[in-house]
Amino acid sequence: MAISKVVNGSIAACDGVKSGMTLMLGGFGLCGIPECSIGELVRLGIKDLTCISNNAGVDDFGLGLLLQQRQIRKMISSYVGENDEFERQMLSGELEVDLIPQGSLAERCRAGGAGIPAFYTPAGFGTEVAAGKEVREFEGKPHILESALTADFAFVKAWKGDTAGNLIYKATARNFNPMMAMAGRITIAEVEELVPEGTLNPNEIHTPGIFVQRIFQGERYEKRIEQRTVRNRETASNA
Amino acid sequence: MAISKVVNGSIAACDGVKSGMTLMLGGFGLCGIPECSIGELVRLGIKDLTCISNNAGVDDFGLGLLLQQRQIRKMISSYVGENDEFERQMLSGELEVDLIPQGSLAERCRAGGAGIPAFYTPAGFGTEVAAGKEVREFEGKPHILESALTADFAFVKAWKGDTAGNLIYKATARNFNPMMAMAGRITIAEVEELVPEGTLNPNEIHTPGIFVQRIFQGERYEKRIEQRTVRNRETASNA
Amino acid sequence: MLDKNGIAKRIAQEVRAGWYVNLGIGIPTLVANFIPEGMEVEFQSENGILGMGPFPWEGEEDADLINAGKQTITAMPGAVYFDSATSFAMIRGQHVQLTVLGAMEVAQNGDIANWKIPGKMVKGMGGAMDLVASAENIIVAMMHTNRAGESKMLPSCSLPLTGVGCVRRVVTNLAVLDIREGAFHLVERAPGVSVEEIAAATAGKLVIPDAVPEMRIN
Amino acid sequence: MLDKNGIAKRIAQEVRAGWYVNLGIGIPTLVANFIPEGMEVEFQSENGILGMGPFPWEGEEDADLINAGKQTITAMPGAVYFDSATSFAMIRGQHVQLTVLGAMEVAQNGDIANWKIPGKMVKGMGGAMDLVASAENIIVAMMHTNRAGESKMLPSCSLPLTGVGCVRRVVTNLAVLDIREGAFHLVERAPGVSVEEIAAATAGKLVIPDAVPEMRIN
Repeated sequence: MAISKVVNGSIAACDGVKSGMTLMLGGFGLCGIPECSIGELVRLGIKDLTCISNNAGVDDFGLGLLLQQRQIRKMISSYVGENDEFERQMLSGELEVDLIPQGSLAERCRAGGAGIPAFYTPAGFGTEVAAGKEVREFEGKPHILESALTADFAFVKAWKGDTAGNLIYKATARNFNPMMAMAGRITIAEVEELVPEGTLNPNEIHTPGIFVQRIFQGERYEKRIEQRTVRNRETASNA
Repeated sequence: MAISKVVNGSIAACDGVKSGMTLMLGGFGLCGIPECSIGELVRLGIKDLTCISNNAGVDDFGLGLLLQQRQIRKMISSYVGENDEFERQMLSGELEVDLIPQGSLAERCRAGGAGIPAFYTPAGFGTEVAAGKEVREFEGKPHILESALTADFAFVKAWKGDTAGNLIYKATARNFNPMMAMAGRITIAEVEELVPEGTLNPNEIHTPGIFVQRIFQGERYEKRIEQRTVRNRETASNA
Repeated sequence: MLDKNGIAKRIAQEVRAGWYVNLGIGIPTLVANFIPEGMEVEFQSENGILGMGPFPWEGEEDADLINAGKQTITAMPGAVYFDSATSFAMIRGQHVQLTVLGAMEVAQNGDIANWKIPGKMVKGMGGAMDLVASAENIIVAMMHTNRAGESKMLPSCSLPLTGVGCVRRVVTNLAVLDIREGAFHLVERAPGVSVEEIAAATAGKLVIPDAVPEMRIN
Repeated sequence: MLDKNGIAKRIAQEVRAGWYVNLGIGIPTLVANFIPEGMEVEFQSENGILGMGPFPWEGEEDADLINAGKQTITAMPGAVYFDSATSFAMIRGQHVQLTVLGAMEVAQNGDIANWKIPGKMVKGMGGAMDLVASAENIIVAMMHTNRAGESKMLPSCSLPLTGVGCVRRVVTNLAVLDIREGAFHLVERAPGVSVEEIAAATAGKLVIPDAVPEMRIN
């Protein structure tokens, strides 16, 4: 029997999150982002945050909401397009940006959670990403040394979760969430459906509850779609 | 649509496996080992194998069968007890043994499959495992550099698999199988139940088919239990 | 001369049955439309899916199912979802047989620049640096020249690099070119395009064999 | 003096609600039997389960469900299975709050030796080196002396090390001792055991406070 990690909504979940902290936020684009926690971070009005997230949301959704309130001092991401306010703050120097290859970002989060302080990767060798980093050849191929990332708080979003913090993600909403869950000193999971411990099949759990310190069932998920691309049944020539 | 990876049984699966090769074999103890493939390796009679496997089986089951035929030149494992023939060959110098901490073994296999040539770990610092390895401090704590492991062929055992090579393991029979599936240049999966592509839930697959080159449904699984520990209903004082 | 679909059609001819293929945003995405019926190919999108299918029917979009371009997609039978660390394990570990991506510049030594223009807003490299640093088989899909008419096939890249010495083949609106031994080697001409036109549009060192067949695009 | 169950009972008193605990083979395994009814503790077994339960009822053994000692086990409600890389990510990443393991020797600087005796068959370290190198909170459970009556609490280990400077607390048949500042600090005496007996059985530097309470074992 695991202790219950359930907290009463996003306000209780974000207890202790303070200005100046480093936060990880799961999601790719707007897919699988911790909507409810982001809403609470906006309400808290904390500032000078370092946010580790693959993307920075759009102007009026996701991390864009924190950017609008100028709560973020530094972003650590792989791709930050689709966000005018981001661009303005970055060009004006208000916002510091550390761009990292997507695979290195994912692996650095996993390393942070897995007690691996650093690893070698070929990604970014010979580019400005390699500036100041150790280069070493393995089997004749140059690699650069990348270090682990951790965070004071990690915010992840799952499809289903149980009271012990075990999580199951849906489809490509999984993305960065499992690694960030590992890398948070305190990891807060919001889920669409919270179920009792013992309900989930132990073979099917993506994030073991040991990585999760607080869990709550989110409300009113918008799950906004960034690029709605469809086939039209009438005009489809081949299906 | 993925191409079918299905081969007609263990004989076809082991096509190309030759003396002198490096093989990975999934399983922990006798749990989750590729029984049918091991049977075929015995039948093939190939020699001078380097076997990467967490354990070495018992005298008359698992890798012990290959040891009895003196087919293994070198074992790379974390724990090799419970095997008299192993002990005899090791003490006589016939068998070379490289003992690796279990977590480092798992991570080195994953690294091999993930294109990470090396990583730092605290495990083994200050012990003979660290001999000849680079030591580096991260945040004041010493770590040693460990390199990736790969294999000519990896043999894994899953519970269910589909024709595209997607695999689902059962309970703790998962163990080393997913990482070894990643690290084999050719990975051969044997499964208890082979199902058509599209049958498995894409959220529940543990090993994506991209890591598997050949798959077959095994026959007559013995699934021997190494340590049968039970509670007796009659004598149980508390339940 | 080829249009974007023509480039995609030509690249589709490079794909073999059983391959796992990663297609970048733009022209590369179109390649999926020209894989021959019945050829068993699986598309990887690096945000976490193997077995990516076409766009959903109107009304069937799922916010939890997108590709690396953040577009709503579908999953084919036999698809599988995974996290981003596993996704890039596939890429870095060379389990993906073909990567097709766009570029701003390609150099005769195989360098590629496709993520940053100094002085302009930098959006980030996404997964491009991981892809080019790892893939054994990289095809660049792009126009031979930029909008100002300047060659994108250069002696060396002027823009910040995405990867070094990694591009093996380039398919443009004008030609198919292989990169080896520090030069572009002309392999095929686009329909109706002369060797002279290709030479004029290629700033880097170009090796022209005696015979340069025209592409077969149906 | 305590027997093996007594040592396990005393260690069980160290466990707090909400902890994830890894128990090694031997005496440590017995600790699970003495966790107070209703206390929410999850047991990790490093081959790939969180939420390990007791042995199965006779006839209900599952070859696919074993612990790190290769014994058939059961899974508690809320259990989860994972691969060995993830399992050691939990351990190395310090997500496990308590590790209990046995030892052949413990030194006054916290070194531990528990995997190899020169000249004897070496079976391997299994997960022990990962566990001791990573855990913040390591308790060693062992007899105070070996079968020859020699102390296992030493100035320095004579056997090949499993880990350096990592042991914080030792619970033996004679005493509870903490390790800090290069010495064993006597914390509690086992029932009926005198400070003199403990001192006689401890070869390493032993710091004895003015008052050494007797353990409360019920």
